[in-house]
Amino acid sequence: MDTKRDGPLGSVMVVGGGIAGIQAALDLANTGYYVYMVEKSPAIGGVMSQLDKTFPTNDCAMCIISPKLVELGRHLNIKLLTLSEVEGIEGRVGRFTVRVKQRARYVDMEKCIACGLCAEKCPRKVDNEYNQGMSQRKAIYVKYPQAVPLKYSIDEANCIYIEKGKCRACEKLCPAGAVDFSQKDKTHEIEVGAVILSPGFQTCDARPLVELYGQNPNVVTSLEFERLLSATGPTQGHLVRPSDHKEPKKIAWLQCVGSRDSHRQGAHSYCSGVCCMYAIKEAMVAKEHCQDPLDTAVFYMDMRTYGKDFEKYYNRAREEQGVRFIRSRVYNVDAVPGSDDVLIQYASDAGDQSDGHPEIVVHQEQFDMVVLSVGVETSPETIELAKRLGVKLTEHNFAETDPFTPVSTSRPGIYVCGLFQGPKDIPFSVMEASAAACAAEIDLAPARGTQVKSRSVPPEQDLSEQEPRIGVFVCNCGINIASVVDVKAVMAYAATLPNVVYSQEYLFTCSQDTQEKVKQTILEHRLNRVVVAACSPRTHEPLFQETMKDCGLNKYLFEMANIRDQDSWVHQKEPGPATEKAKDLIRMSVARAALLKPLTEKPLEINQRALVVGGGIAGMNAALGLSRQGFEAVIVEKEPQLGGMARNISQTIEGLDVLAYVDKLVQEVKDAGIEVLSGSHLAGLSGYKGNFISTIDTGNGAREITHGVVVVATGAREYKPKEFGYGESDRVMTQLDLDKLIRQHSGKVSKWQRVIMIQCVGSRNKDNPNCSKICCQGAVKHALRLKKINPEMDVIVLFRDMRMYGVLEDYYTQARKEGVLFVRYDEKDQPEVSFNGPGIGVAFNDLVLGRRVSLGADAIVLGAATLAEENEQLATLLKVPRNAEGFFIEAHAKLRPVDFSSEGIYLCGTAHGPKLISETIAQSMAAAARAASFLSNKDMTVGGVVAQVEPGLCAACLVCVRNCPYGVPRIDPEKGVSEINEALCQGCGTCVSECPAKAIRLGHYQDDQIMIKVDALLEGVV
Amino acid sequence: MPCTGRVAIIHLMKALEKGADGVFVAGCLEGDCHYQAGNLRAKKRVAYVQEVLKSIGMDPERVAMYNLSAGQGPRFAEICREMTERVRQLGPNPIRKNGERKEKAA
Amino acid sequence: MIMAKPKPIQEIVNVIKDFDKVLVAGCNGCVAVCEAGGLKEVEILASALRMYFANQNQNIEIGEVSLTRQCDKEYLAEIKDMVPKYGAVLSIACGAGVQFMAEMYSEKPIFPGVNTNFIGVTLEKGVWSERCAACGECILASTGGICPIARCSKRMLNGPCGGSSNGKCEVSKETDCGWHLIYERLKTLGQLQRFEVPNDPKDWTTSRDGGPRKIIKEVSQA
Amino acid sequence: MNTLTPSNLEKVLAAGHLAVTSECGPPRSPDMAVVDEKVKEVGPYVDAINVTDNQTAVVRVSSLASCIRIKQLGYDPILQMTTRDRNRIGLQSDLLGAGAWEINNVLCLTGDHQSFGDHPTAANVFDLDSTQLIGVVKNMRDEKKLINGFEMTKSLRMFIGAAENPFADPFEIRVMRTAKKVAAGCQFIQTQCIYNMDKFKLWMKGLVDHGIHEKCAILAGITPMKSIGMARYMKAKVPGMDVPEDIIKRLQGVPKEKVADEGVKMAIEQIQELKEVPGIRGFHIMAIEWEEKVPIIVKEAGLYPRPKMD
Repeated sequence: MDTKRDGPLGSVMVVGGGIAGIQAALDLANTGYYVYMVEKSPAIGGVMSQLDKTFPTNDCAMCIISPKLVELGRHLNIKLLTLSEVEGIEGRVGRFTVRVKQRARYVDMEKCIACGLCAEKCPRKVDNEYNQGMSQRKAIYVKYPQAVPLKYSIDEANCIYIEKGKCRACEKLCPAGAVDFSQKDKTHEIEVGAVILSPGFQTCDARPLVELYGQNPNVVTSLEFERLLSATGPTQGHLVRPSDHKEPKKIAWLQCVGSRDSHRQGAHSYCSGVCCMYAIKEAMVAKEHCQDPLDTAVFYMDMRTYGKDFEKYYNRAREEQGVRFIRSRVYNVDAVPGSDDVLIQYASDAGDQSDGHPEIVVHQEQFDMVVLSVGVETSPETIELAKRLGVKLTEHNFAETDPFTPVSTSRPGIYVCGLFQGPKDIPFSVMEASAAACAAEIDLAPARGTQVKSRSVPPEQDLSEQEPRIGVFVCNCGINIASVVDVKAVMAYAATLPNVVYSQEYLFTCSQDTQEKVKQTILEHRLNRVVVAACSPRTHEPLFQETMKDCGLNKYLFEMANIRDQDSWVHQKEPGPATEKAKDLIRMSVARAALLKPLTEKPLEINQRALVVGGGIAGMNAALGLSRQGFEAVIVEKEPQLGGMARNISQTIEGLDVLAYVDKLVQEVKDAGIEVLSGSHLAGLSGYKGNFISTIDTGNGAREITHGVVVVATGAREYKPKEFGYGESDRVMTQLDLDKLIRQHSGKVSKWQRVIMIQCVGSRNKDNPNCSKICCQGAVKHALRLKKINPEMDVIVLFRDMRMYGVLEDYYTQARKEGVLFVRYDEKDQPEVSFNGPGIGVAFNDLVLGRRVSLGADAIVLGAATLAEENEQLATLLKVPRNAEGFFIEAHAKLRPVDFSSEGIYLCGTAHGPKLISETIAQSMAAAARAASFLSNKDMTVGGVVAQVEPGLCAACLVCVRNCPYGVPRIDPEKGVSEINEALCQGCGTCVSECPAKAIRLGHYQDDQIMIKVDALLEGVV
Repeated sequence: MPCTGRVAIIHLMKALEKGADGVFVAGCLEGDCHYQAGNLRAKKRVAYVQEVLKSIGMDPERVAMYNLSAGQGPRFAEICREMTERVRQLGPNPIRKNGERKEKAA
Repeated sequence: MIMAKPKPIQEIVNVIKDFDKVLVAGCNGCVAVCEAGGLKEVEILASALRMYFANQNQNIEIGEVSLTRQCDKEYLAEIKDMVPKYGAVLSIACGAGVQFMAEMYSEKPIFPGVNTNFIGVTLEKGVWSERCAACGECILASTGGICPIARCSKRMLNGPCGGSSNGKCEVSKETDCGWHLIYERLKTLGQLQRFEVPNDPKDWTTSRDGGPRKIIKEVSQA
Repeated sequence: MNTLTPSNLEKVLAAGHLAVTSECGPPRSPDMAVVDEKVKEVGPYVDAINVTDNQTAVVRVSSLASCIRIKQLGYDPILQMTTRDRNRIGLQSDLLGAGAWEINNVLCLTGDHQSFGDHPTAANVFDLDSTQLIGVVKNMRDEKKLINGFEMTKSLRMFIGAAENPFADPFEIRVMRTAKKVAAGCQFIQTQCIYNMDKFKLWMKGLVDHGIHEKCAILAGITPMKSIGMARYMKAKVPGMDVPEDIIKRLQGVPKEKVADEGVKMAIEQIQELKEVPGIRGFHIMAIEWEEKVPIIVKEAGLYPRPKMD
């Protein structure tokens, strides 16, 4: 098993099963590493599983996370350790020994069938933490209905038997005999090559911050509010206020509860980075939930909608949905005597007075409900964990990382991702997770594939000459099915159906021992089709299909009838009709089974080379991330030298030398033997994922390169302003111009008396509705640098919202302390720049003073927007989409932030949207990890459920070409008929149902295979 | 079905032709299609079948499209009840009624 | 290609209702592409008819078939064993296909199931638009590649008339003024001076006005 | 005087007078009394009278039959012919008939689409278009030949006119299109009703710049507004009509009972203004179903009496 004694191990431990941990585990396991997933609660899913919808797409959180949970739960190379915590670690990178304590579950996971009878009968009710204590669960429970693993567990702190030695109701009633009070806590010693920490966060405790919270039930935290919106929440998604269960008419959100607050105990000085967006989302979703118009108001300091397409979301909320945004300081949240309402007293920001009145005015407004946008923080348990692991923390208790190695903790071989690294949203957590996977994969590259398991199956039987011989297995599911449906009668009925040569019932068909019996039966009775009448194919089909494979049967010769979820569970009070329905369902499945055909899946070799388009920080990191894992990478860079935009940036806001970093990267690229085609661009692309052929125009002739994947890292550019006299005077400059000036003529700069910076130049306006995210940071960075050069210099920043998200807030605070003046202006009341001979000046409305101020300045620095590079040609070649502003659109804004929807093409850096260097590095490593996970398979399986064209019938009408959501079909110019590449087809069947000549067939879902079920159901009806 | 994008007009027609009283298609929420837009195609096909039903004097309400997510169990139950109630109001598929009559006559 | 639109079911019902067995015959040529007469439409129409007659308590058997093309004898011949079993054939090919079917199976009543509309193009899925009136003497060379015969409501050769506004035809705001399109194209091509040259009356003998037409390609005859 | 035909209109124009024409829409029943009445009212105040050809595609007494009647009453008719309802055989046949009855003016039109009329299910013909019809008439007159080259023994004596809408889109080619009709043989143009004077003048300037006004007489189309409703209708519903908001505002500015008078007043002012526009050779006054106003307008505009030509 192990490689040489001193070589690294091919396994990784991921600590924390939230979305970041899940992503890291899946990336690693799919790239050839064995993963131990350590989760302290009984199920994975983390906070994301508690969210209702996610911004800015309003996707249902559960809908998008659920497939990931299932994939992880079923993964052959992920060992899931729930109720587990890391106690200690020894060793070094490549070879750690981790001590994991696993608490007793008191339920045998092998036996539990998640029927829920135990919980139904358990007499002890406790607050349900998944619903933030707003509903109750039993002492034996599953965390939530979609939980993975979907196995009950006993909460020992609340179990009557464990507490008092009496009860055992669950044990008595469990039909599977799964309850096991003899279980004890266990300690595992696990050897792994690397560790990824993704323990997540907790929300700040609102009690010390808002007195009324905890006293008035209508004051809730944002996470509680998520549960109130959720269909799986305490009110089944009916938005009612907790005090009287009436639909609210008026809800307020209070921002920055526990964030951007360096004074109060329990609060944090950093910005939590996500609350503005989730508050907007909650306000919009809440409006959708209510029958009557709902008034929503968000009380905030700065609206920080800095992410990709976030500003559009904010605009939509404000302009189309009528969410009110009130820039203010709330100083009191009070009860309204005689009612459950809440009174908010606030001082409005002077600038928001419509009459421009300078004085701060105090207002009060009454609301039905108040949502506290609570910030994020590292939990005490995680702080303890970090101590045990020897991982250093920042002053804010996040894992300490370097901006150039954003996922490396202070201890080599231990990586971090998600909220423990710093405040961030889901997509950035997912990016970091893949980046952390990449970092671990680099450490352990020699051991890739050494510890993973693969299933060996006997060769498939040839059934072409055989008549269907169907076996029907009817499951009692303990009493889940049997208590309602007459299983014996159903079994006997099944035996009478055409082609059925065998039928049998089992107590638990899915149990390990039954599967063995099923195998024997298949072989003994020479079954060549199997129908299981039991529960949902969503959870169990793969299990039974594995059994089929073990018997040398094609897995597509399997059919399931769901007589539990769709029958016994919903017709509990009508056993007779339920039995008849079970017969109907089985008759349908048997009929279909007879028509099923084996589908072949064949391997297709993957070219192991990656093409990276763009040689800036993103491209170089992506190429290095792949190269260091042993995959060949080729960089195509349009400029004569590598480095991209970063060559114009001297240092990060933390003070790190960017130019030196770029030089180091260039050297590393050279040392790694990565081929660099500079002064070149991608001129042509053919083939498909796994086997692309690119034509590179190198400036002196074309080069053809074959490769398996593409990484797009084409970067962005700084907007050349048309505003504020830019270009008319060399005293008006962008932040990048200023950077250059400081670098080259700091003497000149040091003589300046006053510098005025203007933010949002070319951003957040009609032409470019997005926020460019990094300009506030750029202004603060340079303001601090100027203050360092000459502390006497006046530095004034004219801004609309200071978007110093996350721990960047520290620098904003520092800048204010050092005397940088921040003055807000309104979008409709732009500052005016005037030239007066050699002098320049800026006139603006000081919203606090309430009057117009004119100031002369030595320099005016514009926070110019970050715009997409000219990339239309590339987008067309790769057939990848771009948003209205020209940034590439990832496959999914939340969970696939570095993938394109076309497989084999990945995205990183500012080509995706404006972002910081540290974020770019993380995203590039993530792109490398995603590409590596594809490349590491050496070959990909194609076929199975894919569409196939019958050329003789095809009229080449283009209907399939126009309708495929993935753009897969094309008309073969030689044959003159449609061709659907089985490697690219996703198997949705849209083309099949549209084809006017019915020339396309979808494997496993042919018309006859679908219609036969209808025929069987309605047999004898007409 | 892998996706409601695979639901063809003929599938819905056949179900009614074979005597079903009603047929509904349950797809992902709009904008949340697992296969990007299959549910939108299905919606159009359902609308088409409704037109055909009108043209042959059958009640278009016998077919319907619903959108819900995998996490909305209660909603699914609600839809089933809604559809059952609707079909109950409409009465049996006329094809079936005639079929029964034919049997008696035979 | 040739664009067609399904006939209302009631109209079809009226012509086939007195037959015991009717064969719905599709065509995988043009009408399949414009989603009016391919195999998919055959199935849908057949199913709709079955339901209709079942509801009428009428026992009519509906058969289904779709041919590669109905405008070629060889393909029509493929159903020679099938047609005699039916009382009538409902062809959902274009008018040419229906007629050729009727010529081939002259003993059977052959009914059209679609209305044949025009020669046109697919603008997008489900949207087709007329482009050619098959006049037999193409003048596109002089009109910037836009046909005034097919695309002007008055098939003017010296348009536009005085009735167009904002680039739309006086007949319908949904219809582009063909001559406005020609104007824009000629402007792009720098050939606006063409508007000053009167076009002579057209010789319509090559069009339908010359009576039923036939093409004999001498070379293939040889 | 250099004229090709005995047409009174041609003579008036050739003599350098500002010409005045008006029009008469024949009835929808076989009853010539209506024509008689209209013509007697308008005839003395104009040089020639247009007779519409199934205008707006509504079936009426034929233009040719009505022209013959007008000729009998001693006035100079202008035979309007659209190419919508007759092919080249029918058109030439009717032209020959008109020539035989010594009708000497023709106005060549393509015609409104039948979908606007009372027989929208009719087939249309459009064998020729208006420009081609102009060429056909010119050929019959100057070469004594039919389209097919058949040589007649006698020439068709026709003063050839056409209509033109200066306000239709695209404006850029309006002058070119007029030039084309003139090149085909058009000798006089009666324009669409003018309300947008600025745009009209721009068009006129274009004609003058190209010297078109020298080859062809431009008669400005004048239609008095009877009511605010009519103005609104024309603005919104009539294809190719350009009614500026100012016109409607001015009508709204007077008491309701004075609106009609104001409309007449505006028409008169318009004629006065247009008289000064270079290239204008006369006026075509279309008082739709309001023929009694024609004499007033002609008199008030200083266009009466009409010159007597021999």
